[in-house]
Amino acid sequence: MIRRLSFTAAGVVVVIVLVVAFVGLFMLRKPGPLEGTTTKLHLETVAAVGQANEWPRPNDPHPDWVGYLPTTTWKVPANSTIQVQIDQEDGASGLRNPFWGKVFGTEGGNMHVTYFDDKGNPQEGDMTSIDPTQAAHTFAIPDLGVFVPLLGVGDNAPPGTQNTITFSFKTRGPGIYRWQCFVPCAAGTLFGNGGPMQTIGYMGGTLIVT
Amino acid sequence: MVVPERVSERRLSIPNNAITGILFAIPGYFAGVWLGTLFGLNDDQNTGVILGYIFATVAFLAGVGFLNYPFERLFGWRVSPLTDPDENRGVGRFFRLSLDHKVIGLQYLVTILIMLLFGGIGAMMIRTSLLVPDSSITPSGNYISLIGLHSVMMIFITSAVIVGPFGNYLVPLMIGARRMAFPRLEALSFWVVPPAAVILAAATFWGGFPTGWTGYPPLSEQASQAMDSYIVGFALIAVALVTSAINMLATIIGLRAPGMTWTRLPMFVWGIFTTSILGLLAAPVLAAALFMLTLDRTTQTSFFLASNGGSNYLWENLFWFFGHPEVYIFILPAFGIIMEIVPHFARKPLWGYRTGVVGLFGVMLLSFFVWQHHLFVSGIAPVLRPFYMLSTELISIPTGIIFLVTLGTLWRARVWFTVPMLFCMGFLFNFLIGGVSGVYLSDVPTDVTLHGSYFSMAHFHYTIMGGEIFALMAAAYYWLPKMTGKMLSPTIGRIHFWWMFIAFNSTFFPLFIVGLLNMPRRVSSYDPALVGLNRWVTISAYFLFGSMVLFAANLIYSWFFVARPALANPWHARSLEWQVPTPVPARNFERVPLVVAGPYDYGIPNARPVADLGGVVGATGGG
Amino acid sequence: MGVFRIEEADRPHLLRLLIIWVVLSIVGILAALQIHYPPYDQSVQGLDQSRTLALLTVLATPVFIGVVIMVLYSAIYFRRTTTELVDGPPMLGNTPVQIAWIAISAVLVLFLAVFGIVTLASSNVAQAVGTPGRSIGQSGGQTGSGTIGGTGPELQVQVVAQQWYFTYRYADYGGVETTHLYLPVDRPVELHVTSLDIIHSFWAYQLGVKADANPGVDNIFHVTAQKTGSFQVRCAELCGLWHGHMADSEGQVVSQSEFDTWIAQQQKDYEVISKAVPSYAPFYFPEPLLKAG
Amino acid sequence: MAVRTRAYEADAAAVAALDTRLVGIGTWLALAADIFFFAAWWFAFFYLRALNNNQAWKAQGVAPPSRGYGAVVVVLALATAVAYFVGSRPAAGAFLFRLLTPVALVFGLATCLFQGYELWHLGFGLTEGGYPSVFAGLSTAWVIQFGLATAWLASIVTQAGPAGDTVARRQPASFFAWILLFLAAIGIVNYILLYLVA
Repeated sequence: MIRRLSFTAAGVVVVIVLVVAFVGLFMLRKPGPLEGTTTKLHLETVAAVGQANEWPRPNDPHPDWVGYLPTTTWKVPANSTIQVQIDQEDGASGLRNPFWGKVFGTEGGNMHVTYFDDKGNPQEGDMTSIDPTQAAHTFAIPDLGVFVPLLGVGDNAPPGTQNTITFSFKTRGPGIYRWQCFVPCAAGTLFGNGGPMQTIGYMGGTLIVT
Repeated sequence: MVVPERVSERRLSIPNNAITGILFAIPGYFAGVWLGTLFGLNDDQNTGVILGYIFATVAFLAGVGFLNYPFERLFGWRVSPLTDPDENRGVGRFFRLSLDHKVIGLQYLVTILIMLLFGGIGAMMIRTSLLVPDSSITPSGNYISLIGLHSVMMIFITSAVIVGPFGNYLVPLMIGARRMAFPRLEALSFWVVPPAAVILAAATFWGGFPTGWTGYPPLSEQASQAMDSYIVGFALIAVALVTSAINMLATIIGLRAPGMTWTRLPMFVWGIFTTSILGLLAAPVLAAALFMLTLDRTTQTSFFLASNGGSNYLWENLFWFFGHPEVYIFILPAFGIIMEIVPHFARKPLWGYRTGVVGLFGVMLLSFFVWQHHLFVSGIAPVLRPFYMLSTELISIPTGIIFLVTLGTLWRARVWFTVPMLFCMGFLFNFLIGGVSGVYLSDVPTDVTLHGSYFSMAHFHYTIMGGEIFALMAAAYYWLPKMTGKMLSPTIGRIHFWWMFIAFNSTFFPLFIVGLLNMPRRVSSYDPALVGLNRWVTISAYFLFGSMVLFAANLIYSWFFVARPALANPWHARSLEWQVPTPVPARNFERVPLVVAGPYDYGIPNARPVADLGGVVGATGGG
Repeated sequence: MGVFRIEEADRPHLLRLLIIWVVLSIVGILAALQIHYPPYDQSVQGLDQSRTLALLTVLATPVFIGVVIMVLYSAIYFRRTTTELVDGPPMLGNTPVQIAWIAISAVLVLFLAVFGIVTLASSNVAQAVGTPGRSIGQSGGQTGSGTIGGTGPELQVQVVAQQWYFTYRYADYGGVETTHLYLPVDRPVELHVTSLDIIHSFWAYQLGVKADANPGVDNIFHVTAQKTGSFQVRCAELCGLWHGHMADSEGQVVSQSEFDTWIAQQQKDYEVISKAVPSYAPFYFPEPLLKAG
Repeated sequence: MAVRTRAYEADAAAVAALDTRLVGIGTWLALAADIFFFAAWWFAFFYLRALNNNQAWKAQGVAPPSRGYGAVVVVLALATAVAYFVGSRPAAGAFLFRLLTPVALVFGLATCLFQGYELWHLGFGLTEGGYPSVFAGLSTAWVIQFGLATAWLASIVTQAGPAGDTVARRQPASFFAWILLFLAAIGIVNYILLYLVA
């Protein structure tokens, strides 16, 4: 009797452990945050996270998805100014709501962009808005009122080049803030807004303010 | 009649068990995926995945043995006999294709309990994540995947949790039949459920789907391949609903024993009867809607895309035309169980039998005319809202009849407080709260505030968990002794009831308040002001899960360690299923019984026994 | 009582139940009246909803208490006290009681339905009287007809839902688009809720507004704010990854003069981008919405 | 055969009558379920047609496929049903039954082939609006069911030998005619909607 009882109990425990492990791993699966606490963010947007110039993600389950690199979960200090540099490699795909072509919520209400114009000449300057059809992605933290459109690499730009966008914004108190991209940029998915747009770690993530 | 000798004695020799089913299913999946990629559609391999699931299911069914009969027919060979219970002895019969309704009922029971474990663990994960008001425990994307998996798994379970185990096992016994009308359909209605559950679980490998159980497009069209699990899994449940409904209805209409008139039919059978009508007519609409969604996702049609001439309202209409009868598919058998069990323990005739049946039919009929109350704020056809408000509120009249019949039966009774009776009382309390809160949701002005909030979530958990699952527990403690031949420990049962009843109310009642205080459903982050209530609910939910573990422990304890054999009629009940020996013989009744009295004639002087089991000359009872 | 013949055995039970029921119902109704029902009184519509909630609770309390005490009473007084099994009296039903029960529930239900319909139809809560997308098929595309707008007595505000944010366009102010919703107090507002991609639901909790945002549909909802202050906006329909975060607590009900100042500032701030935004239309079918590939 | 013998221990006539009765009930129930399935499609047809969202019920250049093809499909489906119906009546003799069921089978196969051919050559893309969606979906849903019915018809033919199941259970088999007639009737309604009303 005791032996049967212990066998049954052991079996039940093993099954429960396996089930909890499976579902728990599924529930907790998330990309790790950038190391340490930082006030400078250096990010890169790429058309395929598996073949990025810097920070490639070779073991990624979706190597051909568009995404932000190296990660989309960042830890930043509270009530401080965060400087962001985004290396933007993608071409333009256009905004669903042209309204997001305007820069909101950054320090000074603008961003600094180095890019290539229609003729392929390098240009540099401050911008408060871009042509909505020329947006490749956006960098938006709605809870902080930050919306920054990222200018797509023009058709005539030299191959392998990237636009560099720099801006800074202020954090508020501690908390977890989402950020996302407002461009339906995942080609091949119905509506463009599925896939990487709907998965944390690609075109959206969290900003952990501590 | 002499059965003519067949020309050919050849048989299709696919072994009929679950192992070969699985062995067939795996190559079936890859064959489907391969075929799907041949089409070369620009659809993220959705065609391949959907075809893979369908092929895997068909191959599984072939491996279980379902294709033997059609292929033997097609080749002109001798067809397999409809029933051969003598071959179905031993534990192995539960892993084989069995045409015995008793085996199918037990297969259903164990499958559903395992699924319930997974659905319950999903609920615990959701509640754990809601311990904090932001998404720090579970990322937002994983949270909505959990919502989807928990909700669809629970919908699968609750569509079948009473009709499957108890309906299949008990309906023939209760009406005096020796088999079901269509044993193959009956077996099919069971054997599509495990593939549906596995296919649904496969959604985790694609990251889970984001839509919850409603699957509203266009969101479900931008979702990943995980959405294909939803489509195929739900379609299989629709198949289960329709096949089970055809079988049940034909059995109840055609196989009643002599003397089992419509007015002597047990209430549980009436519950199954009405719920089967709902399943029969509502599930095909779901199948059509799922087919449209499949076409949209694979061949790029636009049923639900506004920009291409479709409309998401089309899905909302079709889905809820199925979806609202679906929730009554859950609850009608539960009504049946309550009205069945209460007279036996009140030791009184059912008070107002005909009224009770009318109540069941009233709920059934009205439930087809209320679906737009899910769409009061959707902007669809606002001029129709008064009609749907009225029809929804009218449903409370037949539902009230169920309460009246039950209360009337309890009036001046000699209530024997067994565990099933406790659960019936718990049902009455919980379902009353569920029903009253439903009135709040049916009234358009208040629905504007309550729609899509935790209030409605608490409402349907009160009706489904507090209603159907409590009825399920009553049924389990009442009928499992007959089905398994072992009594369940009444002491653990009593502890189980009180634990579950308190934990349930402590879990879900605060959610009404949470909903009134501005918390929408399915959110991973919420107003930090509500964190106290949410933590209370989460801790109660752990206790609720603990009560279900206690139930499982009671099953294991009573079946394997004490193994007290059940008497043939431990409750001294009158109805027909208790008049057969325990364990139930392979052919149920030695001879087809002659029913001579109603099942609830307690206290009536000189009442006759319910049936003459000596048999009727010339009656077949399904051969 | 004529048809309601009360048997001798029933009398003490009925009397006791009646007393318990009346006492508990009075207590319950008094308690129910103490509750402040959401969504409170920031708007006329919200106040109507609060009142309806209160009415429903007051009506539900005696029903709930009645059934619960019946169940508990049966459990206490009608339980078997002997060890051996005894059958109860063979009561098969009582037609007058059944008819009375059905009649009472029918009266209650019909009263509720009529009350709901009257509340719905009264000018105060004329939610979403517009048909869904009343211009469907007439003005597709981003150009739009621009006929909605103008200077009626009602302020027209379009709520544009997108994954995962609400923006607002003020039709009467050149179609300027903003990130927060400001409403003037005591002025009727006509909300036109639409979506750019999938189904969302615009829920302004304190205002008592909830309206689904469907692509290609103009869902109209009327609201009149009657108290200044902030309100919360949330999405109430599952819309994907950031559904739980699609919230904004910076909605404001302000006085007309403050509103005028605010909207002028918005027009100035968004002057550049307003040129790129399509002209005001009841709904939009933006190009990227078309299926890729 | 022990089981079967015991099964038929009871009055043979009663067993046969019960068998017929159950198959009859099952047939009618299945048809009731199926009518709701097709009603959902008809609802989709009228709803999307009335809505004409984004003026895309029928995009530019989309016209119903050739009416002739549709008519051929419907006529063949009707011929299948009628042939089987006539052959399976209890009044019809075994000879007529064995003659007409293969004929019905040929008609049925032709129906499926024609419908498949038409779906392959629609003349419009599936992405081009609501009408192409409903046309493709409804026709496919119908032909899948008709194809399954044809497969069952084939099994009736193969079982029509002297000792086959069809002959042993001739009366239940006659109920199958109602399923074919039902599907043919659905085909006619679909034809009216998809080609004439459009």
